[in-house]
Amino acid sequence: MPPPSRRGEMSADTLATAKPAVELEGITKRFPGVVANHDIRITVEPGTVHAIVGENGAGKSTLMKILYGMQKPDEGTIKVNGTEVAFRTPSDAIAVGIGMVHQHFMLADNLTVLENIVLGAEPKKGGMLDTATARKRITELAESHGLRVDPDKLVEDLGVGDRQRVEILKVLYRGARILILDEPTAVLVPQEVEELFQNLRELKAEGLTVIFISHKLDEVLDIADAITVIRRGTTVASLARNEVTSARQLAELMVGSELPTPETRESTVTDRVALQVAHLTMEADGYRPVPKGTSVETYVEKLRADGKRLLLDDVSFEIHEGEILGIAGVEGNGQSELIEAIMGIRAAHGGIALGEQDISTWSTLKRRESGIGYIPEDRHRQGLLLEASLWENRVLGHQTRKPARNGIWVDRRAAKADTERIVKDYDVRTPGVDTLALALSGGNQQKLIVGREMSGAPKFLIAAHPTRGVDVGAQAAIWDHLRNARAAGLAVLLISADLDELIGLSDTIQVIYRGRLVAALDPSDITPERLGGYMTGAIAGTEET
Amino acid sequence: MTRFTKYHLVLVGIAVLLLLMSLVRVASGQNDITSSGTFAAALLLAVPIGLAGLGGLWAERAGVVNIGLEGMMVLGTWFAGWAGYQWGAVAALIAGLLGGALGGLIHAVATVTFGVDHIISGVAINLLGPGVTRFLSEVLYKEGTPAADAGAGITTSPAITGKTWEPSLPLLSDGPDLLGKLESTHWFLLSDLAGILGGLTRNVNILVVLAVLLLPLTFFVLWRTAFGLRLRSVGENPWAAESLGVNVYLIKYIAVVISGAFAGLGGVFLVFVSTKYVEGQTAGRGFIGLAAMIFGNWRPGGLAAGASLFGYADGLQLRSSGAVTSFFLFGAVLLLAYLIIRARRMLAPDQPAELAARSPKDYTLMAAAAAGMVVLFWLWVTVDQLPNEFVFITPHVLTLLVLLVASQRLRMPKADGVRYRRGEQH
Amino acid sequence: MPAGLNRALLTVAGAVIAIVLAIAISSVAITAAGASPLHAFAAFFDFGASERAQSNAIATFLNRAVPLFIAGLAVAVGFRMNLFNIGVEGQYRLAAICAAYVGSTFSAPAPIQITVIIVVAALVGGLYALIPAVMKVTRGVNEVISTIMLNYIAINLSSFLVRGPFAGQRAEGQLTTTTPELPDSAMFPNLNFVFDWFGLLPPTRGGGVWGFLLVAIALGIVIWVVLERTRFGFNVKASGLNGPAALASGVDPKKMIIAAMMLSGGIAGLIGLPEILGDKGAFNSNFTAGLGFLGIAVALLGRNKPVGIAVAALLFAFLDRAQGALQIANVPPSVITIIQGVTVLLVVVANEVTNRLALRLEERRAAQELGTNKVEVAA
Amino acid sequence: GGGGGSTTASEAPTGAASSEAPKSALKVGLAFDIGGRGDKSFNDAAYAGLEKAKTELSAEIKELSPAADGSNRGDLLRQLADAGYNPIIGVGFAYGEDIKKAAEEYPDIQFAVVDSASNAPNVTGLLFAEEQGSYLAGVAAATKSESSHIGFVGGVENDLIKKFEAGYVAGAKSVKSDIKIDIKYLTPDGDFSGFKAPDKGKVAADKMYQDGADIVYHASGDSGLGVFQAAAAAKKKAIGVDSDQRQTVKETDLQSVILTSMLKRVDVGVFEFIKAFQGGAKGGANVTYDLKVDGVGLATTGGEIDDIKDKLDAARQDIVGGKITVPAKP
Ligand SMILES: Nc1ncnc2c1ncn2[C@@H]1O[C@H](COP(=O)(O)OP(=O)(O)OP(=O)(O)O)[C@@H](O)[C@H]1O
Ligand SMILES: Nc1ncnc2c1ncn2[C@@H]1O[C@H](COP(=O)(O)OP(=O)(O)OP(=O)(O)O)[C@@H](O)[C@H]1O
Ligand SMILES: [Mg+2]
Ligand SMILES: [Mg+2]
Repeated sequence: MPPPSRRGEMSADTLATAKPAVELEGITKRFPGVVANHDIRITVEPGTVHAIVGENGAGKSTLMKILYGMQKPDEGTIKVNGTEVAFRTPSDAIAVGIGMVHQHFMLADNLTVLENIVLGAEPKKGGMLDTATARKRITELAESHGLRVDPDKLVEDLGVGDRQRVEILKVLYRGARILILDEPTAVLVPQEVEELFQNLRELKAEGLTVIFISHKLDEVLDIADAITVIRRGTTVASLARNEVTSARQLAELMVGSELPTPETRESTVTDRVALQVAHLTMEADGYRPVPKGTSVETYVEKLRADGKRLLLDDVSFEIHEGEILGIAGVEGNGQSELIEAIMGIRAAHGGIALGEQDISTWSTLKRRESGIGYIPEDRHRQGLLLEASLWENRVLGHQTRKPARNGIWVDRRAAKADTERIVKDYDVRTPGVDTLALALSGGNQQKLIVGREMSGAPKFLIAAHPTRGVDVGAQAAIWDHLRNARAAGLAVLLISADLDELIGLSDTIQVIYRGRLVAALDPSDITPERLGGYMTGAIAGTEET
Repeated sequence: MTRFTKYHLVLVGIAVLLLLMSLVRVASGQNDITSSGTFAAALLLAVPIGLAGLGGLWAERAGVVNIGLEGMMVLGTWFAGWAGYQWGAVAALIAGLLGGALGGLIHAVATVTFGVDHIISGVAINLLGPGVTRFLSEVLYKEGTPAADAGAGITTSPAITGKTWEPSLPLLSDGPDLLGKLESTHWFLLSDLAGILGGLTRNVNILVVLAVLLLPLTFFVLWRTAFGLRLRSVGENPWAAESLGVNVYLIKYIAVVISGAFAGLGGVFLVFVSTKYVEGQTAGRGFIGLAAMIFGNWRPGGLAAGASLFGYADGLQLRSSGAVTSFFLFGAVLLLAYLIIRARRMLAPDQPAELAARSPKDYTLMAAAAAGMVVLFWLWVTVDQLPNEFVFITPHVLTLLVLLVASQRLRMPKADGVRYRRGEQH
Repeated sequence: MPAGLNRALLTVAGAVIAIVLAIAISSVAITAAGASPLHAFAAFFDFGASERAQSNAIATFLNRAVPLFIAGLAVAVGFRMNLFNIGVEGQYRLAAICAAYVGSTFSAPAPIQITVIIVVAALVGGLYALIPAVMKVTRGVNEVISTIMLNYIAINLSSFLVRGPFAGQRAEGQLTTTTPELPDSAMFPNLNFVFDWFGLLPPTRGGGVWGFLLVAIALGIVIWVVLERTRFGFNVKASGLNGPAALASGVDPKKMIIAAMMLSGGIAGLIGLPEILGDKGAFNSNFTAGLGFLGIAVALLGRNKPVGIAVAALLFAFLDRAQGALQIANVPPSVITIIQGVTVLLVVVANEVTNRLALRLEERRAAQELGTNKVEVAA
Repeated sequence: GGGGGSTTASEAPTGAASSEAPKSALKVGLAFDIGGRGDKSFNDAAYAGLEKAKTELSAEIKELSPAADGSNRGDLLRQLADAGYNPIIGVGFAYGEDIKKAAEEYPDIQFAVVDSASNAPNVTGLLFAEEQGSYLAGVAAATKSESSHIGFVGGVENDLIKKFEAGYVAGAKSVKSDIKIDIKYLTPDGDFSGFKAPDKGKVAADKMYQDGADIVYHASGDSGLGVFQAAAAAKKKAIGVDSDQRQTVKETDLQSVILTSMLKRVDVGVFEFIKAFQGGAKGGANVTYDLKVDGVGLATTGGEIDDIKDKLDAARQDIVGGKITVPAKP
């Protein structure tokens, strides 16, 4: 059993004399070919929120994994509450009161919330799992920290916000006094972020220490008491909150150069419709074809009347040539379904027209061939063959088109040549086109995908989170490519959780909420906060564009 | 709430099944459909499959696919025979368990430590199991060895010594044998019930009792204890488990070794039935056990149902080729029931919208069901003896048919078959 | 492509270490059996004292490798896209009996006769493999289970066919059940003339070295080309490496499952033909069973690549050939199965280790080569 | 005889191995069927004959077992031939085709095949009249049966085992024409697991005993164990096969249920063939081991059929005398 949390014991007056909660001294960690961390020094004062910022691959997650006992440092010492520690496994870290919420959810979908929380620290009674005690304790914790969850729900039925709460409860349940949060806000909307920060402030007030990692610098400035900047694996600056004047200053420390921002330029929207989506509807419990002689509308009416859950509910919009349509929404409100329906990966009712052509019955292949490009939301899942070479990844999705295709053959030479072009034009940092995709960093992988999807002059591009987890340099490059293509007449459906990106790039923004388009907004006069209001359903109605 | 209704659904399902079986028995006059003998045989044939399936369940709940069950079972049979003839039944049990566990250990080393593809490692073990045991027989049982004098040959061990206990239910299936009496009256439903109960309770080998008890025990351990939670979490998301300090490797090792031990136990059971090791006596049961487990949706109860179905069909075909033709009638009745349900739903007056929403696919489906029903009925009326080859495949065909109907509801552990390495996230 | 060469070298090194280890482990077993490992390994290389015996041994060796190779290919096509066709066993048996029967019903010039038989075999195998494919695509039935079940069904079905509808006349006093004798035009010409080239005595065995070897080699090349060079092969690879990505790239997984399964089954259909067309001249109850399962091991050993499968098939055949030689040397012949099993296990372990090593090297190389770049960017 | 290894059409002289061997030595090679030596049944019986030849005829012997899939039967024959063995014996009908080819390739070597007919000038077919022995088993069963209901369990449904069935049924019907005979095979032809499935044998026999049969005859290899167990459980009788199972089965409780066993003297066949070969006999013909030469028969261990000896002898006489022809097919 973990020690029960001693809430409120460490009050503000003990703070001054307390030893640092965490001291990292000269941490170095090498991976084959990469020095992820080099001589890192960080001191975290107890009862504070300490932010760590740095561009992608700077080594933040690695450092935190070291602190959490998941990886062993090659050099350096770790002190927790003044005593030196050497962790072999996370259990050692948990034992001294460290808890970590990982960058990616660490939850078992098919287990209940309760099971996920108690896992590894199970209360037992007579050899059995003591669920009653566990449930009681979880409810207590949840109430005292404002983290509402139903302990008996399956995790797979939860939304992202709930999952994040479960993750934090997991840590609190173990009585952690030092919390590591690795990019906890990446998937949250502003309201949820605010809620999370409220929780964090509460925890801080109870004397807990929080180490917080984020790419979103304004959030960092909002919550942090101290900030450490990491660049290329080393600490370049350690500042108190009041030493930082602006996000821009932090960003420059991070990248060592000017910070780009997505800014809309003059509109290039034409009056030629590139893509039209009409009454797109998707059932939750599996697709059934509409019976002959029934119109889609009446069928959908019936589905609604029957109380069937709809993942997409009568979604209609148009995108013109030269237009970027941004879709804002909290994850899990139908964005994935929408793009997969447009790509023909999942069946849906309703019409999809590319230019003049009705493509709703076409296969994914035919849709791609007729000029739809697709930057998937999860590049490792849908975008890449990690264990194949770059040029083979170039062929992916273009198997039936020049230059990759030559009759029934794959044209290896042409594919390689064209991959060279992408590597050059999109600044993909790679030793060569025969390198395996997994050897590239995330940002470079993404640039390759963008380059691939832009080849063959697509008429319409789906760009789902095109810069997620990509560092600022690569981000700016990708934005530039999107803008240039837009200027050349490309229609883009942009889905992004980064509201600045969405507002900055889009010509129009539609908000998706529970599978419906609930608002059409003008990006030129909307703030992320208002947008968040629409996304969470807090504000209803449509603004004029 | 959902548990509750599911539980009731199962009960109702069993009741309907019993009723149908009884109906078919009366209509066809094939008493073996529900005779105690058939059920005793079904139990005998289902137990090794069930044990292999349990082995599969333990491994796959921890995320390791175990297609090597067959090879582990073979190891179990050999070691049981080898120890059994020298030191008796208990030694046979222990040695068989250990033999299977050894196979599991090899699988664990390959898949967990070295990250070899699970199917591949399993195939290699299936190759190794028979090879090693044959080799051992060639060395230890060859002419002139003490074992050979005790009756061993290269393909068989000497008979195991000592008797196993075969208890019956007092009164009901023993002594006055009330169930047996009831069964022999051939009353509708009552005799069927008596036959089934009698078959399952008369002269039951103690190992059968043990094997059957292992089902609830498995459920208890996996779903009610902390260890079980860790084991399942490892099969669902080992990275999450790792991050909470669960020793994923250790758990996988334990699970796969236990898996092998269960498969070995299945082998022991076969040895107990034949009183000695006989080369090739596993006859693919490891694979069938795996099928039963998938059939059972990676749950002990479902697995028991899968193994029972297979054991029942096999027992029935072994006892009575004629009774197998009753499956035609059975199928016809099922299709009829399906048709009635569909038709009623269609003709329900308060559902005009549903009427409009009927697709041609529905009609084709119903037409096919009707045609199938007619064909099956016709087959039942005209065929009174199938060629033996068609009788032999009854269990396999039934398994396929059930899978065709039920496969889409199956849900395997999420990280099943995934190669997990400490510190490397997906 | 030095990276590729590196990987190949690593792979070979891994395989060699694995085989050496396998030999060491089996040596222990042989010693435990009271025999001398040296004698045992000498027996593997003892192709007989007389020239005739040696020719025979070579023929046995090659003739064993041919069906193993085809079986390995059949399995590998499925494995390449994570389709576990365990049903090769049933597919080839059913295909063999149908082809043998159809071939016996007519008589045509040899090329036509043989082509028809091959086509029938491939068709039957492919169609039988279509069953699990359709079950998987339409109802989501796990192909491992369905193919295992279909194996049993195929065994019974072929037994029914050979005793019933496809039964042929059998010589007086012979108890093997068999299909009708194939006409001479169906017998595949043997390759014994090759022995003349080397000044060796031709083997006596049945038809000598089966001419089907040439078909197998051609098949291997075709499969290599299909898998490595065509769009279909690319789609297979993509589906195997990352199913969702393949789907998003326009590969229809259902079509791929059906195509790969039918291709796998079609190749499986040919497994029995070398024996039937080269030696037996009919399908009978002595037909060699179990090649489908061995094919799995061969494919795994060969890393699902035609060249590797060829090497693996030759290795297995080499070991299998020594059945008699080992017994003559008083070594338990089951040593062969042990060596085979241990080799498969160790080679896959070695594959895993070397593969990881190679990827690590690749990453390091990429990082090193980028190292210079990074400085520029920072500047 | 002797001096094997000479070749077929080609002009080459004898192989090195055989020319080294002393001319007079009798080198006998034997290739087993799947299962190989130590199967306590058919193959072991053949080996017993071979061993007898070793002691009594001072033959040098070599016996080989095929691979588990039986793919190398022909190869074993050739290896023996190449190593200078002559004569060479294939055990089991599966050798029929292979021995024919080998015999054509090695015309100077004498071959014999158990359970299959001669199909070349230098091949001797060692045939056994299993149907005759089984006829007697049928007579014994029908006579001893009190319920007029008996059974037969066959391991694999192939033509060899069907000979047993045919003789058994004919024998039983000759005693009681209306006798009820349950017949069950465990696996189809080509699936040899039916010889290795005691549990299936038990289930099949259980059913027969439950339905009222009181004697079950099995021709199912190791699966017969299950039949004996079922008999013991039902306190009824069973008839063994091939060897005298009352002696070879070691469990005492099972021994007592074995009424008798249908003997198939493969050992005699093998030994007699080697002896004849030594005497200069040539092949090309079949030798049938039937009741007349005691190649088949019933075991009397336990004395359970002593009381019906007269009846059995009469039946035997009728068959030997040709008064009864036992069908070889059901
Ligand atoms: N297990 C590993 N093996 C090899 N290299 C690794 C491993 N984990 C991380 N790296 C490397 O270490 C560097 C630091 O990675 P890390 O994940 O710590 O970055 P990060 O700052 O968290 O980035 P992000 O903002 O994208 O999360 C990366 O360049 C990556 O290539
Ligand atoms: N476990 C690992 N083993 C080997 N290399 C790794 C590992 N984790 C990360 N890397 C390497 O690190 C680099 C980038 O790591 P990182 O995790 O930041 O990728 P990413 O795509 O940005 O991730 P995310 O999408 O989670 O932000 C890649 O080159 C990848 O190969
Ligand atoms: Mg990170
Ligand atoms: Mg990252």
